[in-house]
Amino acid sequence: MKKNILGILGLFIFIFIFTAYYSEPFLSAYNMQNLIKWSSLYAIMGIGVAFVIITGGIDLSIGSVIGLVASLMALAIKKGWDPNFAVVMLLGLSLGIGLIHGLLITKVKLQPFVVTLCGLLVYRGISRWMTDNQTMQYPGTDKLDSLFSGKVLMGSFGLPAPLFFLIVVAILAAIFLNRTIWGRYLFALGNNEDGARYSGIETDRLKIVAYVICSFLAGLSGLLFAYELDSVQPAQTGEFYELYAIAAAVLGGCSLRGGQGTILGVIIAAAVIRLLRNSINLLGISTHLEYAIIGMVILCGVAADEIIKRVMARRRTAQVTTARK
Amino acid sequence: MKKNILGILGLFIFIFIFTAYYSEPFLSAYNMQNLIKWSSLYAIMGIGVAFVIITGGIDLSIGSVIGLVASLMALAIKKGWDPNFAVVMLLGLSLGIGLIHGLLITKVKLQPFVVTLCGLLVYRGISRWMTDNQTMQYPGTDKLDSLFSGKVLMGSFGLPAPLFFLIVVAILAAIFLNRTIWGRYLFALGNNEDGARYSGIETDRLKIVAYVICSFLAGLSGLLFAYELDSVQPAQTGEFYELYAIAAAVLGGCSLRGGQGTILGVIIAAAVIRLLRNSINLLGISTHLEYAIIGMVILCGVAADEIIKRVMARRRTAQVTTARK
Amino acid sequence: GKPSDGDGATEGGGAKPKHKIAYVTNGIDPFWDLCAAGVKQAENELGGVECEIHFPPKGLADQKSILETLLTKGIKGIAVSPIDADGQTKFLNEVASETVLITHDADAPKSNRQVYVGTDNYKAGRALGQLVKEAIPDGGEVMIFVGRLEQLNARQRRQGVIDELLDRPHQVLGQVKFDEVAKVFKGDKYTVLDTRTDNFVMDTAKSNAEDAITKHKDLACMVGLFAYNPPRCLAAIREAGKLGQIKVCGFDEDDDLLQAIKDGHAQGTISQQPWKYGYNSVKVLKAILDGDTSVIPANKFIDVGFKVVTSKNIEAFWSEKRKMAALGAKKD
Amino acid sequence: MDAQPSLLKVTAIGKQFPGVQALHNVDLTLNRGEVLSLVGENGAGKSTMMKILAGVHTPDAGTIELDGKPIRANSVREAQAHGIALIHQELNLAGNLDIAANIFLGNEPHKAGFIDRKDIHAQASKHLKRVGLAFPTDTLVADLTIGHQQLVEIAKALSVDARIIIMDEPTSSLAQKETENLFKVVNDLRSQGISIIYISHRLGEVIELSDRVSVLRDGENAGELAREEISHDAMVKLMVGRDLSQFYQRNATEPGEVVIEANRLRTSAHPNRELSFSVRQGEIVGIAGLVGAGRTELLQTLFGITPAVGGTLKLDGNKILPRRPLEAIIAGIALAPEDRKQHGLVSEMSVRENSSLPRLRVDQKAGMIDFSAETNVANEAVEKMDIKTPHLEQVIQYLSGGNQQKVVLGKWLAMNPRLLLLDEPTRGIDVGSKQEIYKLMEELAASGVAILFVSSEMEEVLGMADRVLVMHEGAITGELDRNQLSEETIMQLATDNKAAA
Ligand SMILES: Nc1ncnc2c1ncn2[C@@H]1O[C@H](COP(=O)(O)OP(=O)(O)OP(=O)(O)O)[C@@H](O)[C@H]1O
Ligand SMILES: Nc1ncnc2c1ncn2[C@@H]1O[C@H](COP(=O)(O)OP(=O)(O)OP(=O)(O)O)[C@@H](O)[C@H]1O
Ligand SMILES: [Mg+2]
Ligand SMILES: [Mg+2]
Repeated sequence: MKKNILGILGLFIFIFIFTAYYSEPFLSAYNMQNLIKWSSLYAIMGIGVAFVIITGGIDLSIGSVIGLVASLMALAIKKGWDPNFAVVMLLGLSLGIGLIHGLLITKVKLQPFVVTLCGLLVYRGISRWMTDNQTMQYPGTDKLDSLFSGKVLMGSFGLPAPLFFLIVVAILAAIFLNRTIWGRYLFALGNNEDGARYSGIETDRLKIVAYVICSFLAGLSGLLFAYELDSVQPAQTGEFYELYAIAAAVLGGCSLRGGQGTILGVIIAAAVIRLLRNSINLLGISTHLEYAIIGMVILCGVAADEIIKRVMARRRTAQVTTARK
Repeated sequence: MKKNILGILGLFIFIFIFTAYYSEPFLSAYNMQNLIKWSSLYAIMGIGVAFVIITGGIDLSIGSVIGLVASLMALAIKKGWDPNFAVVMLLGLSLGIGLIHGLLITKVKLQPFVVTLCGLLVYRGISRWMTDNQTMQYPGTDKLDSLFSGKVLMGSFGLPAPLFFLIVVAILAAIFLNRTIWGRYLFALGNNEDGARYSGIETDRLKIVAYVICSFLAGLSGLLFAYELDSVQPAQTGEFYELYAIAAAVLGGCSLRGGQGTILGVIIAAAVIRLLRNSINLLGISTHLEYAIIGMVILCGVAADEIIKRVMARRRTAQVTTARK
Repeated sequence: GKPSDGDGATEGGGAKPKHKIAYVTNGIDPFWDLCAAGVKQAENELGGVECEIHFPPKGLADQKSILETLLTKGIKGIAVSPIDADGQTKFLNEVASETVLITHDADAPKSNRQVYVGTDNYKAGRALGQLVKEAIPDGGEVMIFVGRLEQLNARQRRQGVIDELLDRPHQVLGQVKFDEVAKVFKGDKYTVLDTRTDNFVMDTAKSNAEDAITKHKDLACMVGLFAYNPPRCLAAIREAGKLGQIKVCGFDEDDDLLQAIKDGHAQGTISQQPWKYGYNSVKVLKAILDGDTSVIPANKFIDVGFKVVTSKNIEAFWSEKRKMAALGAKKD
Repeated sequence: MDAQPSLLKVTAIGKQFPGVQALHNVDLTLNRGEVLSLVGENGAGKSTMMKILAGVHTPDAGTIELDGKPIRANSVREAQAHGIALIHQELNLAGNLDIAANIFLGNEPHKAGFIDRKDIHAQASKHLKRVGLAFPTDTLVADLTIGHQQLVEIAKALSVDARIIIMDEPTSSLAQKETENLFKVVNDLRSQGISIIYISHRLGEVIELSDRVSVLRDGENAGELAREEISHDAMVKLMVGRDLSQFYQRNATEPGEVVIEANRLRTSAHPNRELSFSVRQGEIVGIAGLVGAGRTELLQTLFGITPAVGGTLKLDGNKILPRRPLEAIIAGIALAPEDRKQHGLVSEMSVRENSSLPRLRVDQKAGMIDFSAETNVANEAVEKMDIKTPHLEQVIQYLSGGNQQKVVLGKWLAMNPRLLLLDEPTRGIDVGSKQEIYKLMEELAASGVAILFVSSEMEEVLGMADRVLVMHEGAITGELDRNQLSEETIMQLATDNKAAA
């Protein structure tokens, strides 16, 4: 369960120093605030999908859930619902979506990839249809706005609201995963589902919990993104985010085979992805190259990690052999 | 390994009859030609990814490979390369991409999801960067145009070129999978990689072959789409196609766990997806709902399939019980 | 078959059957919903036409298959915004041979479309350049933000802005020469720094704006070429505490931008009045189907023009937009 | 007999799976402080019965009474609450967790859901000591060999305060020393009044341990033997419904030319050890040793799974060093691996496809499968090996373990190997099938094949080997001829107790 996050941390530090060296304004308070904000937003999604990945599953629907929640929030405001009530309802809806995913996967025994791929299509379709595909805003909900996208001043440095959400989410997630029996069960079932079941673990229930957590955090991200961007395009908001979330989780040390992952790793990986974009912009590299660079960095990061792991495993074997003598 | 395709065939027939009943022009030659054309294009992609899925892998980069090939083809023409030479080179490039995927997956032991997700980002980035994100066309290559997107008249009915490509690809693929030793090996390794290796199957090599076939067919699709659309948007062409291809493969009976799949099933499933879109447009259903409907149909199809399988298994049990008495 | 003039008129008695036409966009975007409002307005006002509206979700392939389906249905007239005019010419001709075809928003000059309903995006770009000049009369650094530069209109607008700021001579639409992307253009007063694309990803649009503010301390004006760009620029400026310090000039008519113009945080915007696209497209199609070809000008270009919106005319403009948006959102 | 009701009373249990009626009307009773052995052929339904008791499966019919009160064990948790613990036949540990976490999985000492880590490690090391496993409790389970993992499984079952402990073939991956250790534990438990259900195909163990033996055949009760009635023959007769000769005895013949010769071969698991040995035509050579001695690793090296890191290998006098199984196969080597499910079979493929898998390449016509040749190969295997399958298209996972193993052997015999490597060839296989496999080994040797087999079952080594190599920590510590063979010498060498040897 202990997973080295040194690789990804090293990558982060390297890009950080590199960019700071070549771009003077990189370290400015404004830029750091933005970097923290975006990294927090991506990390929250990443943590969600990490839960699912740890069980050996996948969730491709995150982006569409974000789009759906952001769209429905705007719709609710437009229809004159109480905004706080709407927030509660939408978080509830996210839980419900996760529950449906979980039930389809555990009870109907459909594959996670298929269920959530369909989710990706369906929720996007529903967003477009329910809003008649209108771009919408969140007028008259200033309290929620400052809750979800405000800043808390620390001297002159404004800590962005998503950071606080991330901190809460990350601490809860880390405690859940590493200190509670359910976290341990998640790891166990991700590695060997039958074995976990034979140990009396209610694997189905735990898997459902993982999907519920994932969709819930996607829903929360939907609200955060909505207020961060102050507007929603039902057809576009959140598109592709699942890929970034999964990339963050994988780069952060979650194995898609299940049974592995750390929250801290995911957070750092999300930060790496955002840092890369920031760096590309600040260094004036063509935005056309953005995708290529992010893709290459993820690939190299994962490859390096794999190679390091193999070397370490060899060393460990050597140690075990020695220890026995 | 024998997989019933009755379910998906039934679905196809149902939607077909339904649409024909409610939309008079559905059966017109023009519409049928188009339906055949688009279904063929989707099916070719689907067959490619089916190979990879049979080995228990996945390829998320298909759409970006299509975009890359279509972009580079236009670029080559613009630079005055011999178009036929360019076609050969680009098909070669697709093979190369598949080879890289295969090597990273088998030798560096990275996960297919990760490798091809990075591929998705990288090839898209390269397309945008190399073309400076310019929309481009394929001027002065009429021969290729009629090869890739022409029509062969059968009386007044024009059979679209992609159909012939599909026929060739499908026959070769079916022979490969069902009649050659390598096809058998693919199923074996998809089922139990270690078991296959212990039987003297060079699993790594075969996996690489699967990825090469997949990327090659994606590259071929890239050319077909390019000439079908006569134009390429480097940032957009092919976007999302991997999801449709995977959906077709899964709906067509390939299990993402590996070891299962039929070419015919994939073709019918691709046709179902295209038929749905055709049907939605002809019946005048809001296009906003399109995604939602496609997603629901795939989900229901897969769920029904799973449930039918389970009922059949139960019936088999009942037979055994009777036999014992 | 070819549409015949008296198609509906031959049927005696009862209401005259309506012309079935279609309005096809190049994608899904709020812009198109305003166009759709114009379509509905025309449907209501003119009568005798029934128009279906299609938003191809993902690019060229979807647009093509939608057009094919429309032909299958035997639609009498189609207004389309071609995604790639050059590449689609052949196919558009095929469409034009089956039905009355016009283009809107983007033209396909080499095709057999009957007429083009649109604006001169280069001219609009120059007007936008004018706005920038008004915003920062003393000159300064300008940066451009856009979704994708592969779209012709985006490049024309961008070129218009650059040419205007560098006081270059006017170019003729259709023969515009485009400048490289990764280059800084220094004029006497104005410097155009860079053009950042976001591929329609909203958070990228915003972080591109933020990073520009971070990188260029002396940035004087941000220009957003697609509807969602100016609001993202404004948000970034607001969060940087530089409202009013960095000016914003935009394109299209996002509500946030209009509010900012009203509040004095943004200089102004160029509106193509999208509803006019919709309205005029339907009007022209109906006229042609009714046999009245006099609506087609000699140069086959119906210029719906554009409107420069600044704090002076914001109220009137916004109320018109509100009216149209409400119409567009109404479900049938 | 007893006034007191028995601890556990199972009546008329029935259970069916898709395609199989695994249990039919099965009764079973278990008394306090008793070791009840359950024996039967492969697929007789032993594991299924135990999984029902442990709450993994729910029975279709029948009742279970504990202390005279009917219980329903619908989940593992409920069964555990009733004091029933099961050591599964298949290893079911989470490799990504450490030993302590695995021992307490599903049963963690916790406060409001929070794991008490210190307590876990402290308690775990106690349980480890009991089963004689000297690893730190924070060792990852994935880093242990199968045998050690098996010991962790046992420790896990001991960690719950169970009244009934079920052991489903606990010794299948254990060698003599660990087995003896386990017996001590079992006797300990019995003296504490804990009841044990013991399942094994090693009838010697059954005789040594049991207070009573219950026999299953084809999912039904086949009889019961009281302590004094227990004997090899009696059990076999009930299991297979007929007499089987005492134990298979090898009739050694004069060996021929040297087939395989290893010279200072070094495997990657033990790169510092050099292995030299040879096997001749018609010879059956056994490899004995404790768990983790490196026997599997040696066979895998010979077969090209994990290439050698040094030394030379000669097959029929020609130098080879296979780097992939295919190279080994082409050279004429075949391996029936230890882990049948994971390595030996493609479980969702049919008998036909499994038995022809290596042979396809040979019979191909320009890459095309020769379907008639394939069917011939499969038919021949079924006939020669006497594989019990309804038809060639039967999916292999539905066959019993013994028949699966015969398919594995059959697919290799079709390749006419020069050297046959067998890793625990009778692991988890019932007596009847065992006899057949021994007979087959004998026939093959007689036809000139060189056989090298690894076995942790002493009887098997003593009965079948012409010569025995004993391994210890990756090195060959001794080579014994047939006339030198004895349990003691092998054990001495296996523990590297040179002084005594
Ligand atoms: N989960 C399952 N699904 C389908 N069939 C099963 C399942 N589990 C067991 N069976 C079948 O039930 C029968 C009894 O199997 P079981 O594992 O109980 O036998 P066993 O006596 O333990 O054999 P062995 O000695 O090989 O362990 C076999 O035919 C087996 O194939
Ligand atoms: N899956 C594995 N992971 C890590 N190390 C392993 C693994 N398998 C074997 N080893 C190493 O190889 C050594 C030899 O193990 P091997 O399985 O060859 O022994 P064996 O004598 O065949 O034991 P067994 O009776 O359990 O099969 C072990 O000490 C162990 O360190
Ligand atoms: Mg068993
Ligand atoms: Mg072994």
